[in-house]
Amino acid sequence: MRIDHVALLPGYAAATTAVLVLVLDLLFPGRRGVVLAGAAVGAAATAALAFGLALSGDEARFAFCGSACSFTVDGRAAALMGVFALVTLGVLGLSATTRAPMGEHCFLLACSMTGGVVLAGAADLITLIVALETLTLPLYVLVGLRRTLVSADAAVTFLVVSVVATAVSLLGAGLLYASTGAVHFGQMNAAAKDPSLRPLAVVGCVLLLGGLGFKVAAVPLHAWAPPTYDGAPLPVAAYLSTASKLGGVVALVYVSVEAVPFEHDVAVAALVVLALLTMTVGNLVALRQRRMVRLLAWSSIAQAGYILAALAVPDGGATALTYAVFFVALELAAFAAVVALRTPAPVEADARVLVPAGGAPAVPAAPARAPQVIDDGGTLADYAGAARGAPWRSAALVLALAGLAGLPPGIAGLFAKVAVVRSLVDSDATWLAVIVALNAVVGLAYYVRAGAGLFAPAEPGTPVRWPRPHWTIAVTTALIALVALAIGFAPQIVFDAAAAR
Amino acid sequence: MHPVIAYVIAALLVGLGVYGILARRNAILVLMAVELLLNGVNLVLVAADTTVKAALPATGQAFALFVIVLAAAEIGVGLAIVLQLYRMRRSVAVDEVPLERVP
Amino acid sequence: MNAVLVAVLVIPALGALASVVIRSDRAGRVAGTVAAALSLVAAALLAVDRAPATGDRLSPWHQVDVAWVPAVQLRFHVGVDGVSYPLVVLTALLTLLCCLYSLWQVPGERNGRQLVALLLVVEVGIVGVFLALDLILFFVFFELVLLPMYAIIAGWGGPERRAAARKFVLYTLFGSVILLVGLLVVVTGANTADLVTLTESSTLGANAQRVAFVLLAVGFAVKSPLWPLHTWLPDAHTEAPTVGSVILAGVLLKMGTYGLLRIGVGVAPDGARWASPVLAGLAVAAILVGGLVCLAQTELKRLIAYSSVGHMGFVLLGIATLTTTGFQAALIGNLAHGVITGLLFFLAGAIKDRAHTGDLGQLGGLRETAPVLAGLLGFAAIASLGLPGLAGFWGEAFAVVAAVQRGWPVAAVLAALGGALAAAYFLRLLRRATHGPAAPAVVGLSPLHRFELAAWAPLVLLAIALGLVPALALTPSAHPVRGLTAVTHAD
Amino acid sequence: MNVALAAAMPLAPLAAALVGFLLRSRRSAAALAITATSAALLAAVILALRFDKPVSDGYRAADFVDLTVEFGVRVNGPTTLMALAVGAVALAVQVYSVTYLRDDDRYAPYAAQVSLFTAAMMTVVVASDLVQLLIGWEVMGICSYLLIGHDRRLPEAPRAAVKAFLVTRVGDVGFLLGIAVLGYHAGTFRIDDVLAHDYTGAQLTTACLLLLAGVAGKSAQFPLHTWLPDAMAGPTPISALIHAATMVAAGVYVVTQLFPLFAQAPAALTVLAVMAAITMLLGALAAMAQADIKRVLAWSTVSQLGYMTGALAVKAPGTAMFHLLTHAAFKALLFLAAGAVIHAVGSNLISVTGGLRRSMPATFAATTIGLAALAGLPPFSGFWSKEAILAAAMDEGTGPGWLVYVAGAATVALTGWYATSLWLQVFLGRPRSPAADHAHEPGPAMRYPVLLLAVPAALLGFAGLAGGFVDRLGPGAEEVGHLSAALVVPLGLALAGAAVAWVMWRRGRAADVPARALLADAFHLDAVQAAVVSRPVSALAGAVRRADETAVDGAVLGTGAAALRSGTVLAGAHRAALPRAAGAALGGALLLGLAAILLEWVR
Repeated sequence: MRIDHVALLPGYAAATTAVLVLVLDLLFPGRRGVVLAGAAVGAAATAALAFGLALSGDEARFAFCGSACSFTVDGRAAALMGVFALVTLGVLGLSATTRAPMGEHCFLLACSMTGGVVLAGAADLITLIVALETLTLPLYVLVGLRRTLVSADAAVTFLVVSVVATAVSLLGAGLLYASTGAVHFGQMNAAAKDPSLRPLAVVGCVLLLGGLGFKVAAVPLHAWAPPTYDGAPLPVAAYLSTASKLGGVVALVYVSVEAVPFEHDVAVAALVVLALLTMTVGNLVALRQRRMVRLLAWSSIAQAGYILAALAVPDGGATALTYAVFFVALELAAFAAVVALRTPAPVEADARVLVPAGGAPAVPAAPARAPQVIDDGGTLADYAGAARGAPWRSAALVLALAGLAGLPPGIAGLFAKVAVVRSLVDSDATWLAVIVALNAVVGLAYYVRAGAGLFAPAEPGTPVRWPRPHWTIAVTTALIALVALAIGFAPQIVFDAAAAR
Repeated sequence: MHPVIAYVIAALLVGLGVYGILARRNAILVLMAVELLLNGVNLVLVAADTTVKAALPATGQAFALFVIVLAAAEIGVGLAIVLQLYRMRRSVAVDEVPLERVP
Repeated sequence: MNAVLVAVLVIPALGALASVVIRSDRAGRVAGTVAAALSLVAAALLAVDRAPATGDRLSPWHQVDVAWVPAVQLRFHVGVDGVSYPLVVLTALLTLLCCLYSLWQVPGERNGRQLVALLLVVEVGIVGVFLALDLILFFVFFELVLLPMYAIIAGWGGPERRAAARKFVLYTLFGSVILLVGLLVVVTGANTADLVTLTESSTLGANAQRVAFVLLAVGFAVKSPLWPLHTWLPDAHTEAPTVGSVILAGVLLKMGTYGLLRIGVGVAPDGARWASPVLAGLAVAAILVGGLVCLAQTELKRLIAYSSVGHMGFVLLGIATLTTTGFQAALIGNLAHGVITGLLFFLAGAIKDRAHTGDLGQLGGLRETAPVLAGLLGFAAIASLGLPGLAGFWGEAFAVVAAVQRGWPVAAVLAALGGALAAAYFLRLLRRATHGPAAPAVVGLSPLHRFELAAWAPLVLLAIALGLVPALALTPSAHPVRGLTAVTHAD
Repeated sequence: MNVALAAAMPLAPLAAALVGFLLRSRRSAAALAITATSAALLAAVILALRFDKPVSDGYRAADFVDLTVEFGVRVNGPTTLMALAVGAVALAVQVYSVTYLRDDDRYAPYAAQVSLFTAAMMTVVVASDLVQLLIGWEVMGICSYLLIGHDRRLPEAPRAAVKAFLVTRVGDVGFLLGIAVLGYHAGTFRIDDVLAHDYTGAQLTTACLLLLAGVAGKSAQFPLHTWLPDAMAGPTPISALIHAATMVAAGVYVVTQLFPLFAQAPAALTVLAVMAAITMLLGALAAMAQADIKRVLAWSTVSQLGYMTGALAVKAPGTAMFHLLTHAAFKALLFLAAGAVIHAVGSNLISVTGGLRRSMPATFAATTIGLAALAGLPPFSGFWSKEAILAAAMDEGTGPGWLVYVAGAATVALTGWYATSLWLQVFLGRPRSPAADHAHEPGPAMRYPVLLLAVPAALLGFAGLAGGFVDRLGPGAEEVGHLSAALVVPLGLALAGAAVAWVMWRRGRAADVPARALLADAFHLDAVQAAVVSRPVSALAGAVRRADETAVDGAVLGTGAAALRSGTVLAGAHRAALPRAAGAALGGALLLGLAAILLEWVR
């Protein structure tokens, strides 16, 4: 049993973060700031280690090796670990004003991050599934941490659909093992020689992919996403739609590209069906959404469709991961902006200028937004006047929405779309490329609606200047937006990382 | 004992699980149905060790152990959340949980 | 010189940034206008010390070529040649004029510096499209225009602006995603995105060329717009603010025709030859439909918008003939339409702002109450109906000549009749709007402001200059055009 | 030097026009316009005196790679004469207008437009390239549009203006296509090269017929003549300048310049002959029944243009040129004199005039000369040119020749009738209205141009006796100045017509012509035109607009609506309870598995 502990460093760091948070919460009861800071430091350290590993040299590192290794850290895996850690860091930054108990919140996030970090290095089915569960399990609790009916409903929805999906994918994994006798990616496609067992293997593969489709909210395993996102606290929703989804994509890529390429024709059929359903249904339903978070949820479903489409073509794995990373950055930016726009200031009695019926700014008056209603996404109408009241936060949101729609100034999104369409055209799936393209048009319809909502005139009675967000939230939002903008101008980094083996 | 028996039983368990998930309205029972399904999976894994020429010996059993742990964790968290739901709703019927609130 | 090439793109971008960052509205507008002026100077400078022609098909005067995203074969490769130069200058000029106009007036007194900033961003996009020598880069700039233009319409437009802007952005995005697929068919097929390489030696198979050209043509046809993909245009024009309409009609539409000529014909010549009859048929249909609809049109800006459909039909007919005459006619037609229709929309805006209606039934007798405005409108209309001696003539007459040359007599006759239709509806417009007794709507109009005259004078002069000295536009493009037809007739 | 002079003729008025559009004060506008026009005339005179041999020069103005367009000048005999006529009439009109538009606040743009028109006409005269010629050709059209629409007091003016431009523009469609055919086959638009290039018969016939469409439009030949009478809504000097002397003659002039092409296209000449015959008769008949002085003159112009095209049809372009010049002189004279009359009695109607001979002697004398020339009575100019045309037609002898001759002869009689009738009704007898009673001569600026024009109107015919002049007219001028016995026929007819008119006038029934209504409305050809062209087109336009808005745009909007509707349906499917989500997940995954098995078995 060979173990390269350097390869495991990020994993150790993540786990340590969880423990550290637990300890800090014990030592400094009620000191939200300390706990948060500890968690952030841990996540940052994890990210640093991961990227250090990614840059440290281009030969892969292995751990838990018998005849084959269960844990492989190549450039791509290390980079993905870093991304998981960074996303967690960002979500932590957005959690400053969450109403959930801070200790539990941070601890669970750290656990989930650990799952993500390990997932990135997984090289056999067991590790993969265990890591994925470690990523998901804490989220049930995170969704339900607030004592409200909405979040309880959300948690139960998430839980039930999730356990069902897990069961399905475990069944698939079991069948795969029963037909191939191997769980290590390398060995599985070597082992699959017995033609009589092939149907079994195919079914196993398809069931496994279907089960994993739940994580990326692929239709028809998607229905949990909108209510869960909408019921969860905003930072958790952000985490769900980014880290959790990225985890699903990673798992899908590993399984469909690394583990069972020998099933590719069938896997392709399954994935193409999933992709078409997912992007079309996601976009069409998103057209009718009135609540910001639900709109983002449905749009993220549609985006998953594009990723699945990329997965459906040979060597589309790198493209899928690239798209996923761009998507994660933009989606996180969008949620950050929503958090920054929706979270109330720690109520300072600042002179709120109200918009009277006339429309022009007028005398100070009482705060119009009651804090208790405020920490969900709200309806699109609630954002009217944001462009005047909070120009920078609105700019960030517009940037993110434009990117998700695949248009400048969110060039990252543009390149993501180009990459997907390109790999489709490249493998003569031009018809699929055209469908993806047309879906992008439908997508723009609601992104534009959401964006234009910010510029609508504020209805009388709302503050002209919006309350300032907590400083950590402001800083985090700015940083995330900058990153989302920056990778648009240097996308090659992402392309290289996704292709690095 | 012939492995086919094990596979048949596994199939039955899975079928039971699927039925339970689709038919049950009580959250607890749904979770239990999932447990049945998972046990079916475990049976498959263990039986596979005897039928298939494994690359590593007894991988299936190891896998089964992990699955058991996962199941336990899921049930633990799951029950907690169902309890939370009960606190809020005074009921654990899943079909009272809406996917979208119509204002 | 290459620094200037980059400056043409960077200056407006900085200007946009400045006019957003600066707090005072007035100062912001001024900063933006200054940037626009500087970029015009830079654009004009591009004509000096040209590099000697290297290739015989596409040989830029100046070029900058830097790797950007190898993964999608995207290089930051920009360059200017005789085909793109006039359009670049026209873009810079119209943007400057629109900024000047916005110094004086912003619709509904909404925030003016943001409008100026958006205009400058649009300029960056359009100029980028004209300069791009890399297909993916071309697409990036092509998309860059979309949202700012949406914002201009939706933010500063008329009563129905939201719906119109929505229609504009969705319809044109539909066009550009199809375009994207087409571009990628080319890129993956030829395994390069470099326009120079592709034009000089196209390695695309005949079949790939056909697929690519169809996709590209659809994409560009939406932007141009080519009948029957034109219906976003009237709404957008009617609702857009004056400066928006000017930019939209003046240069934004040209991205479509330019792209079709530079990329569609350039990289898929066989496909172009294969599809040209259909293209010509649609172009003639556009000319006739545009003319007839205008003849039955009762709203000033809608009428001008539909006239654009007809004029772009002439341009596309010229391209479809695949003859040097046709290409030259298309290029000068592009410029002429930009100048004249820009002027027409300025005037229409001035009239609507004053009379508060664009309904031809309520206007009338304008020359009694506002002789100068009426005179300018008459001039613009006469120029637009293709009167020989003014800019519009060359493009339209020689599109007809090119059709005769290509051996399409029917198309030539129908197009020429379309020219007669243009005369019919423009004279109808003048008769309704300017002749007869003064209607109540046009009584007591405020006099013309010097900023207005300053914004219009260059266009008037250009319309006359291009008409009397067409060599201004035709001489630079003669060499590349000869190359392009060499491509289409190579076999 | 000659090239420079020729270039100056269009450029001077052009400059004046461009500047003039910016001027406000009428004094400076008038000064500018008159100076520029005089300069053009002066250049024309010097050129006519210096002219020795044809010259042609130009520069490449537009490069369409395999086709090029040049701007330049091309001077030959007819050019010099035409330039003289245009310059003289234009100057006369400019001077005359200063007084005629004394109380018009939009005189400045008017003067500029007349200058622009002069420049355009001069361009047509000296153009060395077909496209350049087309430019002048159409700019004249737009000027005519602007000037006809000038008078804001006349409700019908705008309509007449639009009609004038559109009808000619329709003709120009053919003209443009003809030029395109010629230029495409010759590879250039230079007139000299085009004339040198040898085309196939089919090409020539096509091109010439297409060109004829343009000629018919400009020169008001049947069936495109309908705009000319309405064009009388313009101020009288404009009618004199554009609709009598110059623009309408441009078509004839262009054919004389391109005649070598037409000579090889007999089919085109036959068509031209038919057009000419119909036009001259139609014009004369319509002229007989008009109650409005200017409309009489307008219809007589149509008929006289028929003579010119007739001369072209019988291969006598020189003769056509001769009649063009004489007609320019006496028709300009007649219009300006008519303007004086209208100015005096304040109305266009013949019925309110009468007995003006005493009150307006100078105008009376001038008009007498003009009408005599129109009627073709010796020794006045019209007599010689018309005589030459009929002789040429007779010599031609073929079918077209005889057609032209017969129609021409008949028209001579009719012309004699209406010219005499007009003369008698306006100037003789006793005043038929108080206005006519107190009529008086106009001011000098209006009187002198009339008297000056009377000189060529009277004497230009004798120029036909001078060999040098005849050579200037270009080929096909053999008949000019040679009188033969055959002249008694037309002369007799003219006198007969005059006699009939005199008799009817003495009986006080000068006005009632047989079938008056039909003739006055020129056989209802306007109504026909409206029914055949205008109304169908506007109906089609309405239909197309509706189709475009409902069908084409409807499809677009429909797509959007459909997307929204399906979105609503799908969203409704998600408005359910948790079990549906779980069921969908499980069911979906298991279905995929099932499908996979089936796929496997299929293979």
